[in-house]
Amino acid sequence: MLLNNLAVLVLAGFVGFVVLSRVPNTLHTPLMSGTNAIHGIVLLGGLIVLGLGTEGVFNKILLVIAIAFGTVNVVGGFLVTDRMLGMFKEKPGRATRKEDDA
Amino acid sequence: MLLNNLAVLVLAGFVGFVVLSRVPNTLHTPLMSGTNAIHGIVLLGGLIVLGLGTEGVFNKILLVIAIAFGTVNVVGGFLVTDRMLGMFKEKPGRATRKEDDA
Amino acid sequence: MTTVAVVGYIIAFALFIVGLMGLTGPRTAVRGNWTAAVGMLVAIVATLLLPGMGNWWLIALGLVLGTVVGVPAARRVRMTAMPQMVALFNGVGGGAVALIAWAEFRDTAGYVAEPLHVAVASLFAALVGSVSFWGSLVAFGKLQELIATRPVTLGAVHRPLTAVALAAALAYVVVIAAGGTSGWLIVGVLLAAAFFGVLLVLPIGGADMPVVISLLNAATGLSAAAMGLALDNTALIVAGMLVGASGSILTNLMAKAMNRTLVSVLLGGFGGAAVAEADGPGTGGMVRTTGAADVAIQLAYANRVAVVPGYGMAVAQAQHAVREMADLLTGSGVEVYYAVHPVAGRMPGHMNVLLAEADVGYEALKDLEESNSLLPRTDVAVVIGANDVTNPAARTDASSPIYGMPVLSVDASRSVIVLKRSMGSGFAGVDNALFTDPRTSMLFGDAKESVASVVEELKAL
Amino acid sequence: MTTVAVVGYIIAFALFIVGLMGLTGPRTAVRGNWTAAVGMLVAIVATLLLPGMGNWWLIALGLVLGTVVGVPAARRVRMTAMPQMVALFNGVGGGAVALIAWAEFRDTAGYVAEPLHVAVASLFAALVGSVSFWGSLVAFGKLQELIATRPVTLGAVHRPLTAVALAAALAYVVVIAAGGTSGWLIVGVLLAAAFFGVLLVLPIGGADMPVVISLLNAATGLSAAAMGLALDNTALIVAGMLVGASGSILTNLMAKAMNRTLVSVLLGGFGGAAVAEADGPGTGGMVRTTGAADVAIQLAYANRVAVVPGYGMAVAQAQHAVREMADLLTGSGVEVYYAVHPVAGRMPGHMNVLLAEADVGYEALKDLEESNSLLPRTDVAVVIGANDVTNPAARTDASSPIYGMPVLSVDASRSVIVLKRSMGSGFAGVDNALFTDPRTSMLFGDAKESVASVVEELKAL
Ligand SMILES: NC(=O)c1ccc[n+]([C@@H]2O[C@H](COP(=O)([O-])OP(=O)(O)OC[C@H]3O[C@@H](n4cnc5c(N)ncnc54)[C@H](OP(=O)(O)O)[C@@H]3O)[C@@H](O)[C@H]2O)c1
Ligand SMILES: NC(=O)c1ccc[n+]([C@@H]2O[C@H](COP(=O)([O-])OP(=O)(O)OC[C@H]3O[C@@H](n4cnc5c(N)ncnc54)[C@H](OP(=O)(O)O)[C@@H]3O)[C@@H](O)[C@H]2O)c1
Repeated sequence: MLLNNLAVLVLAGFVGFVVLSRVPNTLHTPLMSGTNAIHGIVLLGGLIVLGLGTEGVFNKILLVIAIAFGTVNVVGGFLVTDRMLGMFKEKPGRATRKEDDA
Repeated sequence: MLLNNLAVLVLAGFVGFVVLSRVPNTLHTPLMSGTNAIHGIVLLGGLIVLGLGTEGVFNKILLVIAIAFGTVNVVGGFLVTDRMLGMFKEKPGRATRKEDDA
Repeated sequence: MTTVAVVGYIIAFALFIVGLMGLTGPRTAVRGNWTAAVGMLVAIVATLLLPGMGNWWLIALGLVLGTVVGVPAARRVRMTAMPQMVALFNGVGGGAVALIAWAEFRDTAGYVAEPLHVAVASLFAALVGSVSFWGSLVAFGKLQELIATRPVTLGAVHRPLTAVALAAALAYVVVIAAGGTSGWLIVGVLLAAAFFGVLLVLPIGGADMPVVISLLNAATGLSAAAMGLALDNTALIVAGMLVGASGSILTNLMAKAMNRTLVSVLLGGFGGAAVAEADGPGTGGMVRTTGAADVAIQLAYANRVAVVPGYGMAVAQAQHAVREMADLLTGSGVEVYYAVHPVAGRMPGHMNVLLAEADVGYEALKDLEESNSLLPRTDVAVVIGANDVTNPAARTDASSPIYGMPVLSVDASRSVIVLKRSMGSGFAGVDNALFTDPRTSMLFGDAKESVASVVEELKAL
Repeated sequence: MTTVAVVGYIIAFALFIVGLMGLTGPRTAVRGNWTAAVGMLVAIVATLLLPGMGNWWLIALGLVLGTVVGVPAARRVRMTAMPQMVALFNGVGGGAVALIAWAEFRDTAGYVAEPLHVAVASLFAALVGSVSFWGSLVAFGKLQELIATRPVTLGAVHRPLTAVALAAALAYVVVIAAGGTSGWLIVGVLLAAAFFGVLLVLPIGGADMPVVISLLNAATGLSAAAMGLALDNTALIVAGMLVGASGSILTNLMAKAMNRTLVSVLLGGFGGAAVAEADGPGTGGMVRTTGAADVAIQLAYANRVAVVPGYGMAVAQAQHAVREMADLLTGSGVEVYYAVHPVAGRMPGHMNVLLAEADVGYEALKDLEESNSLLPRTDVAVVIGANDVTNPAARTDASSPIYGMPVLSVDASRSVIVLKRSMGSGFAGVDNALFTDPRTSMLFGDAKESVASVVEELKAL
């Protein structure tokens, strides 16, 4: 099981490596933010450990905080990335600017 | 086990897909030849089925042929690819051509 | 894992990969981001469908808490504060990993009953998660200017102390892996890692922060992958490693764009302690000042004008006024281009974002290389709140802390106009001989106001 | 699998991936190929170390046989015969998969004791492997001109028959998956698939063969991956899928370079039955011939000359003479460039390979787009054994079978000189109006000899 997981790990590493091999400078910040959102996947760890049963109040508190942290990471990450990328979008009115006649 | 293998399958597919996303036209033929050599990996299937024991002479004949086929695929594939690529290499004498003085 | 979960996870990570591929292209980036988000939703639902799930109220509590905090934070943050927001989101991700590892340790009372690789993976996750959490908090503090932006160190003991913190964390890890079961051991790992994280990031200059955040981002990804190995969870392994690998490459690309190596970033930032105090104009040359009317005339009679935006344009939110000025000039036959340095502002692409917001077309934006070949044939270079990215010392003065950074050679143009509020230095905290160059005139004041007055004068011409 | 095997396999596929990445760049390709070869060695050794391996003599026999056949074949094949060699190597790979599946079926006496996914994966491997084997043999036969290069069909029954063969193969698959155990069932799968493979490739024109070989290459990869699923072997899964995916993309890229879709390739090639007989000059215009001396004078007094190489240059091995001619011209102040069409010759990059062999610098090679913008400003275009890639009908005649293929517009240059042996047609078997264009002169003869005489005349000038 571990060994098969290692194969998965190595392959995923290659995917990440190859995908990022050529990216324009301007997209660095949104990319950092987008990959940041993806590692919010840690949320799943909290769900599993808490959901499949844990002992004691202290553990439950730790895990609720972990889930909250993970959720902040996920929703905040994707939303902020979207806002950043929104700034790059082509705006409709570009071709006909009012200021041109001024 | 199957499911874990499926994860590996999907990831490997993505790697192949992403790596090939941008390649110069001139390298198409060597690339075809190189990937062709890589699927010579089927040789391993022959080694495993024959090596771990098989019944009957006919099966053994089938598998020896399979191993021979796989080996042709592997050694022939890598050698031919290398020969093709050899044609692309920068030759040393380019800067000082004899014909230039003719 | 059940079939449903595994199939769900495969779909989820396929969506992550497709999303990531989308994020690398300007046209597909928005869709890519949402594709990854859908992948996350699939992964969460697949997990909630695992047989035997319980503690539903607590799970709901965590999810709601996170949403209630995360959504408004992401919605309200100003563009200029995005980098620290990313740092914060990254930190909580690392914190989650650390907390889960902690809870798991307490649940199993040490890892004695677990195979070794589970113990190793969990401890790696705890250590790296904690480093990432505390390191990101310090990075946040620096960018938000709650902590001094300049490199902060504890003097000569700083580096040894950092090494001791790391060694202590590793020692706890070894004790636990060897069979230690006391609950304090894992707290020891987390605390020592926290000290290490804080000490690691404190001495790094604010200018290098984006690189550090990217590095911590990759670290959080790796800790998530380790957590996945410990929990035997494919989604965590793939997504974590995806971020670990892509984040590492990205860190490298960003460091390269600033002409820095990762090692030099980690060993202490731009403008280390030695030059941190150089705040006033130290080169001692004469400073020429000018007024909006003169600037307008100079621009109107130029053939080619370069606009060089920097962090000050972002602070003043002057981008709209700048575009208006450029449009007026273009309208009267002047050729205008924007010379955009890759690390102008406080995050890569900062200037592009702001100029795009102000509807400036892509064609008018010239990158570093193009700009440097155009500048010698440019009549007027208008520097708007930029400083370090125009500093000729980076080319000429080997003793300068920014020596070697590629800069915009505005001093090659016929004349230079610099718009800023004072003779104050920029992010790197070093003097700029450009301001005392005989061909340079300064137009002091807030960039937005200065540009607005130039626009008025241009209209009056 | 043992730890040794799995670790070996992980190293092996990592090397495959690194090698594949290397193969996509001109500078790293040679190293990439050998990296992948090392990966293969690691995978083989890891497999031989599996506990319980036996039948060593038979294994050695297979390996030696394969090496003895493969190495000389790869060493001796001429450059122009490379495509069919690749087809053959691909075919034996597919054949190996089919044979292994057959032996496995006989070993387990059907898949009754195996989980369903093993049966499905094995049968997929058998079917696709057999299609790939027989399809590749036909492709080899066509390229080696053992079978007619032109599309061959059995007339109206061809397509229905192809469908029946596929249906039969699938029917056998279903019977086996449902529990059939007779050894003839798997033979049925293999035979029906063989018919399907032959019928599929026969009607495809020789010009489309590289695309078909690439497709069969991807298919063999997929069959290897399926075999890996059946044998629970990570190396087979990863390597097979790697080739399956990259091969599919490559097939698409190659089809695109010829301006064809995969579907149109599979449904019947360039110059389908309708035009297959147009062999002589049918446009009926006047043909001007010229001599080596005149050509030399024309070239020497030109400012800019385009060399347009095609399959005929490869056949005549005229590349060295061509370079000598170009060097002489360059030496006397004429600007010479090579207009290289992506599918000139018989494989993608064929011309690049030959010209590189003759030491022509990269700078002198212009691709389709660049050439087409240069040709209108070119004095003389010298077409050396090219035909289809210069055919103006592709642009102008919607009824031509090559209509829509991007071509080199040599007819836009001031004058054209065509070097070929006769008025015969090229690969697509269609007439070329270029030869009767008033600005075209023909220099008949073997390309190498013609160019050599032009070189003599140039030296004598
Ligand atoms: N892009 C990135 O990824 C990134 C991230 C972090 C750090 N950095 C670093 O940040 C620096 C960027 O260079 P830069 O040239 O853009 O900026 P800079 O060197 O930091 O200089 C900005 C200048 O803007 C002026 N300014 C501030 N507010 C202003 C206002 N309201 N109106 C007018 N001027 C104002 C300041 O001078 P006054 O106070 O006199 O007005 C300051 O000198 C580099 O050192 C870079 O390495 C970059
Ligand atoms: N590159 C690829 O991937 C690829 C693969 C397969 C097919 N194709 C197809 O092949 C064609 C390539 O076009 P092309 O223009 O290069 O070649 P072409 O259209 O096949 O024409 C080659 C010409 O060379 C002449 N020739 C043959 N031997 C010669 C010799 N010894 N000396 C002088 N001339 C000689 C022939 O005319 P004479 O008999 O009159 O001398 C023939 O017309 C396209 O249709 C393409 O689609 C390409």
